[in-house]
Amino acid sequence: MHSAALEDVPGTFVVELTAFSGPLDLLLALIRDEEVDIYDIPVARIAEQFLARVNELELDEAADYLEMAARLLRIKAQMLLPRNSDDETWEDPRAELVRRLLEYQQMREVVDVLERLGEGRRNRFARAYLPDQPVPVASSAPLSLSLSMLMSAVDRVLRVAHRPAIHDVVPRALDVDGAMLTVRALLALRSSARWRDVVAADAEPWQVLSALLAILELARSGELTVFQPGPFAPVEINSVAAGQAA
Amino acid sequence: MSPLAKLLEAALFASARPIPTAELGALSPETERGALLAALDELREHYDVSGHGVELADAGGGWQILTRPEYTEAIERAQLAARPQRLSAASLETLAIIAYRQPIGRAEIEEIRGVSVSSMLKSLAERGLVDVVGRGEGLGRPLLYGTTELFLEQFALRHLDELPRADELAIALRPQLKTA
Amino acid sequence: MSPLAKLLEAALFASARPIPTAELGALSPETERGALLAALDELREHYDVSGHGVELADAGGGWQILTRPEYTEAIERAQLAARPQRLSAASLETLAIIAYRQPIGRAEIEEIRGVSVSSMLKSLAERGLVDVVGRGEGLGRPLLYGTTELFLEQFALRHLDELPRADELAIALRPQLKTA
Repeated sequence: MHSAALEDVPGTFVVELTAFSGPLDLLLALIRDEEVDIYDIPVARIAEQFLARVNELELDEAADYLEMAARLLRIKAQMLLPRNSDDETWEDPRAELVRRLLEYQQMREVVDVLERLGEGRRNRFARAYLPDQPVPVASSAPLSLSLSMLMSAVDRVLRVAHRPAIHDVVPRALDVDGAMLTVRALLALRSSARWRDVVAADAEPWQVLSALLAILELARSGELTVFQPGPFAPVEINSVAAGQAA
Repeated sequence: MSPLAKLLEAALFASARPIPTAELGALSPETERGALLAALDELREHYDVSGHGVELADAGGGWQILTRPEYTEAIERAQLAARPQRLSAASLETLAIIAYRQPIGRAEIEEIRGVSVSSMLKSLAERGLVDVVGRGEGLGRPLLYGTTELFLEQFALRHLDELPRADELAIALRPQLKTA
Repeated sequence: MSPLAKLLEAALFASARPIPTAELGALSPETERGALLAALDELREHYDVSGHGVELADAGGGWQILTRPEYTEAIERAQLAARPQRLSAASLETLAIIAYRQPIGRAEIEEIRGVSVSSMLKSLAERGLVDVVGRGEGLGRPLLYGTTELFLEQFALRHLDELPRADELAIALRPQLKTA
């Protein structure tokens, strides 16, 4: 795709890095543009150009590109080490990179196949309007279940305010009493609230958990009721006193 | 069939709702209304004369292709026999709570979900996914539920502790996993 | 058309997803498989010969009626249906790896693609193209992913083995690199 774009604009060498799907893609493009043998990559030159391209534009996955840049520089250093010409045990430091590039290139070939097949199917519409479809209910029928379905159910149940980047969560002491005070104060003002009102969108996990326990505790002691009007609907938290007054 | 009739067939098939005549006209702006109606007639006649399992209907609000009524019973019967069932979102949520918090009583599940779950518990038990695993302390010694061997089998798990952990779910709350 | 072909047409019209041959057989339990396939052929031929806007396709684990591609543009222009968004090159790469190496874990995909893929896996799973199919051995028992029936359907494949075999690809992996 990008090679065609390059040919269209001779002389200019401005390439959108977002056009690359990753560092291996960029590396392959450089190897192709420079017309070098993939089995005998001039690492010093390619590493230099790789870094230049990465610096040209900001990247979404800069870390992945920088890791590759570091790898290239390491290989370049290894290539510079003096070696005995008849050393049988010497292994080309580029070997692993070449293996990965070939594997990646092979996969790109499959991508072309998928692209063609997918485009053919995309141009055909399936039946969309299905009037009066019967919904059979039979407990004897085989079940269609998957772990990911269960996982999204867990997701829904916990209704977590945010999805944190994967990192270790530092355990924090819960503050259920504090959360109860917050909920009480909120209900004194509004008589009816939603989960989102109680827990900020950027709340820490311990805050989410504290709020959940506080609401359950207040529900048990009869100070409030928790009501979900329908599946997936936001949970309504209602003050009992206000409900009786109304 | 004429090219226009074929285009109409494709459009009626692909549309998510019945299409009024005026909107069908947008398919071929240079075609006059009379020719459009003639092509619709041609499609209807083709379905009727050359013997099809479907028919063209204009049930107010727009044109649509419908399965002929004489086939609906056979279709319903076949679907009943063969379609794998999906659990409703609500059942899955209940199942998820039981999986992560077992052994757990009905009241506790209802506190978390905010709705009554007794009929759902019954159908999950009928399907063999959950079962009564004991009785709790406290008032009335409530029945406690847990997941079954079949549950593990359905999700290709060997043990309960193979259930994805919180960090895999991109969820910060860690489940209280207690294996019996 | 024969009564069986008409029944099959009605059933296929009543479904948005491909229907496996076995499920079509349930429509008429006394019919043998050979006769069923002959009726499907009859239906396909009828669509092709007598000129229809739709055709019979065999992909995604079953049979499905689809509109012919020559009408897609007019239908989209008239805003009666819209084509799904094209997948990005990065998504296709991830799909290609999963299709060939399944069941495969996230780390292995990242090793081949050289980029982090967790959010991409999530969006592919949300689109129903891949799914968790089990857990691997080894540290942390990683989730393993595989492609779904919907993947086959969206890429007009009957089986995964319709994809070119690894040794049929132009770039075969050389077993041993020559050392300089």
